[in-house]
Amino acid sequence: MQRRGEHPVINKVVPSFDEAVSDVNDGASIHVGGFIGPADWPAYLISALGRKGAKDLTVACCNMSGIGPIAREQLAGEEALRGFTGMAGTGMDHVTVALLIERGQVRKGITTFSAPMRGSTGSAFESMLEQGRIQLELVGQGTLAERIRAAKAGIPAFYTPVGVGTPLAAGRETRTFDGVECVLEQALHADFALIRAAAADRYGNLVWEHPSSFNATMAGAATITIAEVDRLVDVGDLGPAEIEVPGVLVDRVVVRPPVPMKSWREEH
Amino acid sequence: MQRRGEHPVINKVVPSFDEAVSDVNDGASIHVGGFIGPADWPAYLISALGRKGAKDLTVACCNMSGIGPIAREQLAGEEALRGFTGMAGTGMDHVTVALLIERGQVRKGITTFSAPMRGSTGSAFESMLEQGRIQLELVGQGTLAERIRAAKAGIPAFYTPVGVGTPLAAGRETRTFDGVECVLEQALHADFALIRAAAADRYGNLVWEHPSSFNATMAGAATITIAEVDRLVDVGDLGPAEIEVPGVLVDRVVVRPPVPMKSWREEH
Amino acid sequence: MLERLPPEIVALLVTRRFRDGDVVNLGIGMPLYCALNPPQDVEVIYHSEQGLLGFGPILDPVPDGHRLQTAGGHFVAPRPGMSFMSHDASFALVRGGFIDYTVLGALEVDAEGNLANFMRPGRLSGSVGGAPDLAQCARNTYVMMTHTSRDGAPKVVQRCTLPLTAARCVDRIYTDVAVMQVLDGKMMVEEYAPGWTLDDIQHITGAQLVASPVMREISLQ
Amino acid sequence: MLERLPPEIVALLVTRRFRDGDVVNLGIGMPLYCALNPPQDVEVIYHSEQGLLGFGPILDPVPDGHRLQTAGGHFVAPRPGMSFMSHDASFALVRGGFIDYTVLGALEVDAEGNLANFMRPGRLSGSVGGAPDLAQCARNTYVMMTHTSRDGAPKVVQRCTLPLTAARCVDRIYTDVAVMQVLDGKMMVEEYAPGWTLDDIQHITGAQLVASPVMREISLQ
Repeated sequence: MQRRGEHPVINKVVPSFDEAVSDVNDGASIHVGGFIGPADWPAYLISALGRKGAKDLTVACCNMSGIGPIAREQLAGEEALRGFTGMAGTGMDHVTVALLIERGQVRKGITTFSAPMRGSTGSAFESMLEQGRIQLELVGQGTLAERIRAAKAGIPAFYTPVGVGTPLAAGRETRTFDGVECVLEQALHADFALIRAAAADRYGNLVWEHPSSFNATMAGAATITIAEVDRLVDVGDLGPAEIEVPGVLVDRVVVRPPVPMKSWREEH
Repeated sequence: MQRRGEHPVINKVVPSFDEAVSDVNDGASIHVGGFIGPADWPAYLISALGRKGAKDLTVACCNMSGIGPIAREQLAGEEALRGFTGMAGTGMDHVTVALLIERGQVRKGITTFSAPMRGSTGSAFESMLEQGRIQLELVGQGTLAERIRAAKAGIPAFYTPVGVGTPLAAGRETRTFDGVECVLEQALHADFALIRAAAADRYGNLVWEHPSSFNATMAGAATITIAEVDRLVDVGDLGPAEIEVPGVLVDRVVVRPPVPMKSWREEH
Repeated sequence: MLERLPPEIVALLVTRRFRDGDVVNLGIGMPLYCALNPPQDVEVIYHSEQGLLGFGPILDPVPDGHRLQTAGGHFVAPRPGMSFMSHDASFALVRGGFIDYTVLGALEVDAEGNLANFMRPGRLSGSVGGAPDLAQCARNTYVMMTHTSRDGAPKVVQRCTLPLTAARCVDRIYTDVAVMQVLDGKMMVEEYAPGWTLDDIQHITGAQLVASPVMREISLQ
Repeated sequence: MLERLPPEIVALLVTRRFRDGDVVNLGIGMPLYCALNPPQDVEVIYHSEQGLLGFGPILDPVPDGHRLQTAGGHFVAPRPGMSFMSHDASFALVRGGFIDYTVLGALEVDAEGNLANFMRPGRLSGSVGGAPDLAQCARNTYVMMTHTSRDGAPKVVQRCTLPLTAARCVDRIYTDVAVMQVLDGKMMVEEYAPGWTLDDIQHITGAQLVASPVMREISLQ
């Protein structure tokens, strides 16, 4: 159902991933969703940003450890790059923010994981850090999530008991509330948020079928929020209580093709 | 499906409304959900608290204007008290926090509406205020909601631009962030939260079929959260993405009887 | 006797500013007229404080058993794309700047853009609702009210005397005689009701008025 | 040579503390053993950082196409009553004190209850994850680790030398030789592995140990 028959007047759907990120310029700040499973990462948007080549980015992302597809190809050959469908068994063989790191596009990372995970093959971030080519702001997940939520909720700063007496709160003001020492944390806004959801309508209403993690948290915490979704549905298909992120927080929607993602090398 | 066959081991369901509020003592602080429609108020819990008679309560509630059922009976007779089913046409004929106000149980109200609404018959709160029998802390809805959310989210205080330069922020510290003057607001925790939801399971997972308003916001922002629900469902009936408030935020669940609520006078 | 505009006409002046995708919150009082006759040719997303976004038109009559209401108490139709949320999430949208227009009633507005609408003179008690957040944080804060009170006193004043709801927040004032933009401490008349002059309006206004460079007679064309 | 307990046994010592309805977050590293063999006779609600509450057991093998994972990367079964949420809502639960037990690995823990587990010696980079929030805000913060490092150095120390994850947060330490309660700046041995004496444990510990009034040999009875 549309108010003007065949002519929808709110339509946030953008036809291509490249177009969706076309105005991400050098020096932009970017929130990138995704954490554990391949299906939680906005892999096509990240690839498009890799192609676009915007540099000196400040990227906030829960997990910036691991290696990118370029190093992975060198390590394991192209086969390891297939099967980007986000299903069990693909392990870390998917496009994450590590692509942007190993391509030298990131000036600063704000993250909870920069070191290689135990048992993983390495961390592009840590290599760049040792070379002095990237800056690190290490933050706990709760504080990172709350700073991003604060940005979308119009809260410029808040106090939290987390981090007091640790290097994670170095340089922060402290203050005691009800006998508990707390640190002052500031909202973390970005120019762009790249997120992933299961489905959207043309209003930008979003739903998930798994934990939405930072993907929902980041929606609206940037000047432009871009959602990569598995499928587009009609307005009205998503029930009012079912919508997790309302479309007013979302600026652009891009739909993933139904075929498996190509490897970085195949495509470039 | 239960892990131990016939013997559920987590069961937050309490058999009666009176039992659910039996430990609300004099001087307690209480969050009460509900705002506009009759079906959004925890009417049975409020009535039970009226019967229990706990005094000197500090109550936070979005809307504390209007008159209670006792004054309403005097005005319009018993007929006006019927039809507490929360449907259209019942107008303001339902049990709200005004019951506790007109019974003299409330020492202080923290609210966004204490004056009578335009066209309404009066405000029990305002009468008590003129008699010096109740204290008022008037707060905007956004700040009230965020203070309550902060209490459940472990945030002792936050800054907001709302209220600067108005009596609503009188006595608050101010501080400028990015050129915008803000006030410091503190979390608002309570001893008890009385809320209303559409359905619950024995874990206390809650769902709504209408805007959840302060009912969801208050869940978990009190030491004891008590949910009055229209129906109880089996664990597993509520889908994981459908649950708006997880049961870990809820301590007690009480199910409303399927028959219309009796009037205050009929019952006492 | 100069004629004043009926509220239905003032509402049209407000709602013709709305564009596709705009998020709009309409307050109680005179802004209700904007809700009664919403613009038909644009896709506006209406917000209501208690966690309701994208609802449909006001229902009259109300079907038996219908529950969907706005914060102002009006029963409304559901609409495809509508979403529900909690009060804290609803006001995160407000404070976060996602409301394009809020249209609020007022007791007084002044040349600094200060808004007073929660406490009547001589009262101890107030009705502040969500107005502090909406007025302070919406991208455009509009006031819609009669130009003078029932007893003829100015409501557009040089400096508010009633307790403020929000400071320096009002962008435009729509009354039954004029549309005024509040800019840099000036009350600039942009539009005036047919037959009225700037002097006529000044006569019933407590603030010093200035003609906008684009001042013109109100027209619905 | 005194025998050390296998991690499966240490895990049983931890998980037998869980009661019906307890909300539990298990960290990566040795706490995984608690997840591999969850208690069968109590209804525990497991929390995972990315917004997953009340999931079921770890799946092995993993069905093709299965996506439900914990923050540690393990594929888990859905479970009735499970719920999903955003990262900010997930950590609102953590900071709000709704996690009854968090069980974390550690590089160092000291007598003040300080925890260091995010940065290895000589590194610039770290893996802090959700540990700062979990360690600081859970009702009970337990550390589960080997008593000494691979090269035999003490991990239970008088004062941490590595960067802290959270200060004064650890309530109990479960190692392969002892269970210690951290209380008022004292490291009190509550339980010890069969055959070990307080002196034996002190010998491989960097903090001054004290016998708890209720100290006893570890028993699974």
